[in-house]
Amino acid sequence: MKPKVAFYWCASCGGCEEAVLDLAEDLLEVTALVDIVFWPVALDFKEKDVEGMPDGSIAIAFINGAIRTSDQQKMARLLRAKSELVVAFGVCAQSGGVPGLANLTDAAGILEEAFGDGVRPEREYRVDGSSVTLPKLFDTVVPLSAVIPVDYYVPGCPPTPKIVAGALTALLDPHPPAKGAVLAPDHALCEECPRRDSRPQELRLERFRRVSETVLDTEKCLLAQGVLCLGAATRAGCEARCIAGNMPCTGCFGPPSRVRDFGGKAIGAIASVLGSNDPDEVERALESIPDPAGTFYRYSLPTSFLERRRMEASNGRGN
Amino acid sequence: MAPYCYFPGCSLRGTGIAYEESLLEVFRLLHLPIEELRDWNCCGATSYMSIDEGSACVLSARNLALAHKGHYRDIVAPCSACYLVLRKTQDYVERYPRIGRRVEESLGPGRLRVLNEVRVRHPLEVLYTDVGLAKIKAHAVRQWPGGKVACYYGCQMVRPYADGDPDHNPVRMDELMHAAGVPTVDFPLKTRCCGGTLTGTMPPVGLRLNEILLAEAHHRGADAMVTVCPLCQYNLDAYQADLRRRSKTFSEMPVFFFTQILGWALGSDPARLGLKRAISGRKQIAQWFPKQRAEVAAHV
Amino acid sequence: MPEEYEPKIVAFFCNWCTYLAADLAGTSRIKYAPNTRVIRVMCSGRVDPQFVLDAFAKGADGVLIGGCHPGDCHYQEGNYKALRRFRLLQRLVSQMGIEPERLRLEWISAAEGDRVRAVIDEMTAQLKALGPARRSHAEAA
Amino acid sequence: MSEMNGTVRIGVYVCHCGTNIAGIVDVKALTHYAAGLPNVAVARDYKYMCSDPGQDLIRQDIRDQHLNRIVVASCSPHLHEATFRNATRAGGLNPFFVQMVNIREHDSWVHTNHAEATLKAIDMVRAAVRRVAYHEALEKGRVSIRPEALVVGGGIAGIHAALTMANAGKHVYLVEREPTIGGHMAQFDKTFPTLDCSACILTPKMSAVKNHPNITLWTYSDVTAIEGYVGNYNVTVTRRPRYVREDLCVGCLECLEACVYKQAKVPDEFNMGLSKRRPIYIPFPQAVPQTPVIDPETCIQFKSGKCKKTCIEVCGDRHAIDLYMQPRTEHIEVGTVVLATGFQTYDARRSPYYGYGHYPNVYTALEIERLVNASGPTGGEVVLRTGGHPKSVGIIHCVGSRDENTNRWCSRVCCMYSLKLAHLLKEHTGAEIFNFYIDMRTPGKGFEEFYQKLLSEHVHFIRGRVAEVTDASLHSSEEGQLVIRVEDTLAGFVRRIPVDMVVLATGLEPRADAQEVRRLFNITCSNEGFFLERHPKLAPVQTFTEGIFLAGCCQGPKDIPDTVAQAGAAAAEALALMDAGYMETEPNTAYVVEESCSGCKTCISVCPYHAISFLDERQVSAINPVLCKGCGTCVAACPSATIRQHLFEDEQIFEEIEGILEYA
Repeated sequence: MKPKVAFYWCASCGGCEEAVLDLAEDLLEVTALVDIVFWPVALDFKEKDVEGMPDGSIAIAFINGAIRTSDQQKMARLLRAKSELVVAFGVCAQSGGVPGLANLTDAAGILEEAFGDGVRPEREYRVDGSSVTLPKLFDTVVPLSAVIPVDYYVPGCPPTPKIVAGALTALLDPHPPAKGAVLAPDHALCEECPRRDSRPQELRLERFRRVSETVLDTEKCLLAQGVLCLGAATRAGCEARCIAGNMPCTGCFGPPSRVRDFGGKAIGAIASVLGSNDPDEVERALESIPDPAGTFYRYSLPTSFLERRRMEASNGRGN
Repeated sequence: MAPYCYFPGCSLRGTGIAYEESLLEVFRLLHLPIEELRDWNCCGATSYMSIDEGSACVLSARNLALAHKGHYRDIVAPCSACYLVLRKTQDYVERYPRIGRRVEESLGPGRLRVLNEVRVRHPLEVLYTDVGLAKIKAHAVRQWPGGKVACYYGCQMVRPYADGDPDHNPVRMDELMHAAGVPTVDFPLKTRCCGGTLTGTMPPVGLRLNEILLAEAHHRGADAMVTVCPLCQYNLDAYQADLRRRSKTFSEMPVFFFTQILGWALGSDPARLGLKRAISGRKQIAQWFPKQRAEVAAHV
Repeated sequence: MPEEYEPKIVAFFCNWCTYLAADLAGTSRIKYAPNTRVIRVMCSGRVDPQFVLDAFAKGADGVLIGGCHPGDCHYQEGNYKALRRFRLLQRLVSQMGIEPERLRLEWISAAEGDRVRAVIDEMTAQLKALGPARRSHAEAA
Repeated sequence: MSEMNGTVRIGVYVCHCGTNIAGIVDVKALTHYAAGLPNVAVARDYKYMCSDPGQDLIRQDIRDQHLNRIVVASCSPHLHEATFRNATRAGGLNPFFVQMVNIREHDSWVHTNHAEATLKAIDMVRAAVRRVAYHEALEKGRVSIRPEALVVGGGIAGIHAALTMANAGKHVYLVEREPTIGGHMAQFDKTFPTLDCSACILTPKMSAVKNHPNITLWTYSDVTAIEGYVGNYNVTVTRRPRYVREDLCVGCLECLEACVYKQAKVPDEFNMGLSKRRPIYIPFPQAVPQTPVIDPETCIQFKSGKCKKTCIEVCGDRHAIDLYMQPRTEHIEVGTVVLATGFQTYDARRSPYYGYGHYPNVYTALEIERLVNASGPTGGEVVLRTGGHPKSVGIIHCVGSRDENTNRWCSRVCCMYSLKLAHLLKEHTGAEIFNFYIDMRTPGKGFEEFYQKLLSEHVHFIRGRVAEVTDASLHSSEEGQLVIRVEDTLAGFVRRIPVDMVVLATGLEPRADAQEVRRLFNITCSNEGFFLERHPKLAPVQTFTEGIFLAGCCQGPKDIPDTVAQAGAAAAEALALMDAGYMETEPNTAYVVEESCSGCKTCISVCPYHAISFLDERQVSAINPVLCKGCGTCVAACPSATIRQHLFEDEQIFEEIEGILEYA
């Protein structure tokens, strides 16, 4: 009998679901190998169906998206109970991803931003006798591993077909990788970047330029062209797709295993390519990085050392 | 340009009125806007400083705060004593928390930091730095009739807060005189004590001190002395009669404010320079400024 | 925990200037606030931004980086590297809700024992005025 | 890679340092606390850990308790890290398993509150205990030391250092910026307290330098660049053209007489401007080398090109004079450097109240040295600038010394040389001499005796700092004289003393270019600007840059005996290095973990020593451990944490941080 797999999405954009579909024909091969028992985006199973399954009966649960509501937390725990292996699928599940940038404010801040003075969702709504309640919106977005033990991580925003296929075969292999592994190479992206050789040894930038500000050479290292590319700090495995599209790497594969705080390390590196020793010129150069947190923690704020912006304790403010 | 804020202090309304007259005249001739500080009070110098630094600083701090409130950048204090105590206050409130607190209590919170946003300036320094020797030279239209002068700086404007002029050997007044075409003598006692308040409290000592200065100036071939401080000027000017009584070799000489001489050089009507207010050396003054003879005579 | 709130400052001092200045302060028996804990690195250029962020994450109320004066670096330019990282880091931490006063870079030469006192006393006073650093709070799970 | 390899057994040793530490830090509580920390097998406190019995504790425990990590909480690692590493090695453990905790300089000596100081010590020890667990066995590197030495500065310090090393068989390059060696000492007349003639004891050493087979002497030259590291410094020396070729000149000096200037017109630097020299000149008769210099500023040929060039004529077929001489650059490699760049005297014009430059008869001490010198401008006759001989002289001490407004330090030599000048002036003129001093400082062999001798010579000593020197007289008795106004603090009143001549005992200062020199050689200056020694007591001639040593007044004011002694010490330290032939280096170098390097090249340009190269065939960076100085900048810059640093591994520092903050 084919191993059962489940897919679930938490705080994510749906891109990870797309990534699975992106397997195209390969997907059929996958479905030939496995038996999908739960996949809200594609198949009509309900929470109660999962509750009905015996513990550990699901071989692998692929969970994408960060955890930011009580409901996501509950589903994560449920799937953990029912599954042999849980895979954090995509960078949101792995380290918070873009939703993790919500940690620059809190639940109240989010609602304020989203609804302002407009109509706000009510947590509890009563309609002819029965009541509907919305899940609690947490003040802080956390990665999947913060609410349940996670066995493997598949990085990427979203994971590329190659990475997904690789992950599946690795997991279905009789000798799977060690628990806790990130199913991608452990060196930085430059190694597989076609433009690596065009980076000069002596690089001294006066400021960083936005892609929109400039006509970019399609052969030359983007950092060397003054575009803030984080490839050197980011785990490889994506085949430098963004760079192929002449867009800089923004770090969606997260850091290699040796790095503890992606942004911190990236800051150390990026500051090192600034040319000037003059404090004022340095300041001017840094003006070209208007949003450091969003730049260096675009995908990993919740797993960074600081985890979130420090605010006056806002317990109770969240919805 | 922003007007200078003028802080007269007590002297320029008393013994040093000629200083005020000539100073304002010089500023007018050089088109330097200057306004008197509204509601100014005692600078806190002299007795206050020696008896209770705290209240001295409070007094001058109030003047500084007023100047800041009036959006002035520079407060001009012609009297060396005012100049010194204003500078000292700016220094002390930063250096000694005790005084800082005392001033803050009196002025109210938040006022402390504004005190140093106003620059305390001595007119000598304003004319030397802001106007410059070149411009003085260019505007000097009249020949000085009074022979050689000995520039006397006194102590309070050069120590301890000398603005670029060497504290033991200041030269800027000399340079201003030269720019105005007035010859000076080498005067080694230029920063020696004028007698200060001793002329009032211990006359023998005080008189001895200013006799030393006048005698040396005479000895150096000076026909007059020039000062930047109303107290110095008064000490040197007012007691020459006594000195003449003390020694027959002593010979009188006029003691001017540097602004009186500059005013003359810049072409001012002598009547506006308070020359007639001189106590000593009136003969020379009468010769040098014949137009004034009548007025001077009227006072004899 | 003593009566008055005592901020904890993690200090990264370069081996050749600031660490020696702190030694000099010692041999000169200069007294200063007991709130710093010094970590010796060979050069302020070794201070990885990760160290600073970890210190804040683990509860430091302030982080002080000490290096040689510009032009005096024992390793020629390490202190300039430190300066650039510091300026960028400064922007990041304030975005993360950490007051800029809590992160400080100072040039202190081996001869400036008294400057060690001045800087540490001043920073300690500033941090006391600010009060304890806010902690991040993750209430999920 | 540093993992916590095997079971970690840590020994923690808390030093009392007598009462230096124990007086403030509760060492018992600290030790007790340490004993309870994870991985700590032993924790002891002891009176003096650096003493032999203290070190024995460590050796013993390593053997008996099978310790594999050592933490010593005592003083600064700059003082005793080596000591405890050796003890650890002696115990049979790799010396780099030691971590020191500086609870003296950074704790007990700077804090007064026992509880707080102890709390701080506890945090620091906890951090060290966590850190040391991640230490690993390392081997020191070695660099070879070249047997050549560079000596910068040809005063008595440089001369003595150069001769000492040359006599030991090392080749020495002696670089002097002036046209001759000899420095200030050559200008002195006699030396205190023995009053032996300065020239008589100096000139033999000068010619010894000239004739020494192991010494290359470059005068009129500057060190313009230095690269490399201990044992292997590449030095660039620029030799300014003197327009007379040393190799061809025989030193007959006929050219001086032949100069078209029959009257010398240029102020003579060597004689402090008290005499004149010609455009072609030799600083003083015994100058080394005996080769004239042409000063293009004043030579007619250089100014107008219309000179009869009588000097060239008279030089004849020796052709030593070459007006087209160009600056020459020499490149040398040396193993060690001795800096003996000396001092400058305080510019008395900065104290206008003493009237130097204003009143002709106010002199500086150095001018008097020349004036009383038999080979000086006046042949030793003391003549006033205004003519005539002084009948009374006032010598003002501490001009530009011990003064908040100028230099705060004591220049150490002024009291003694003032006494010397008092003696010489009395000898030469029989004048009445007044010394105005703040304190009379005669701490040296035979110094106090010399002072007593002067007292018996009826020289007046007035204790008080002089207020001013003026020609403004109050009495006819003062007419035409310089009046010294001073508070006589022993008599307790203000005195006015008229004299014919005033001598200013100007103090010693760092040279104007000390800062540039400091940067050039990558060493430090102390607050007042003299070069900073590595340790005031234990390493007085070393600097913080290996292989660079200090001699003479560039390190601080000194008299001649101390200068020579220090020059000998500097030479000995340099010789010790060169004779060993190699030096061990800290293994705190950075290294690349090749398999995880992505070849992004970020590291390459951040290295100030070009120690990092990019291996094209393997597409990774590699670090040359010999060139790496261990600053760790590349480690912080590496975007993928692929570059690491021995002794300062990320893990070790993270452990230290988290150890400090464990209870924060």
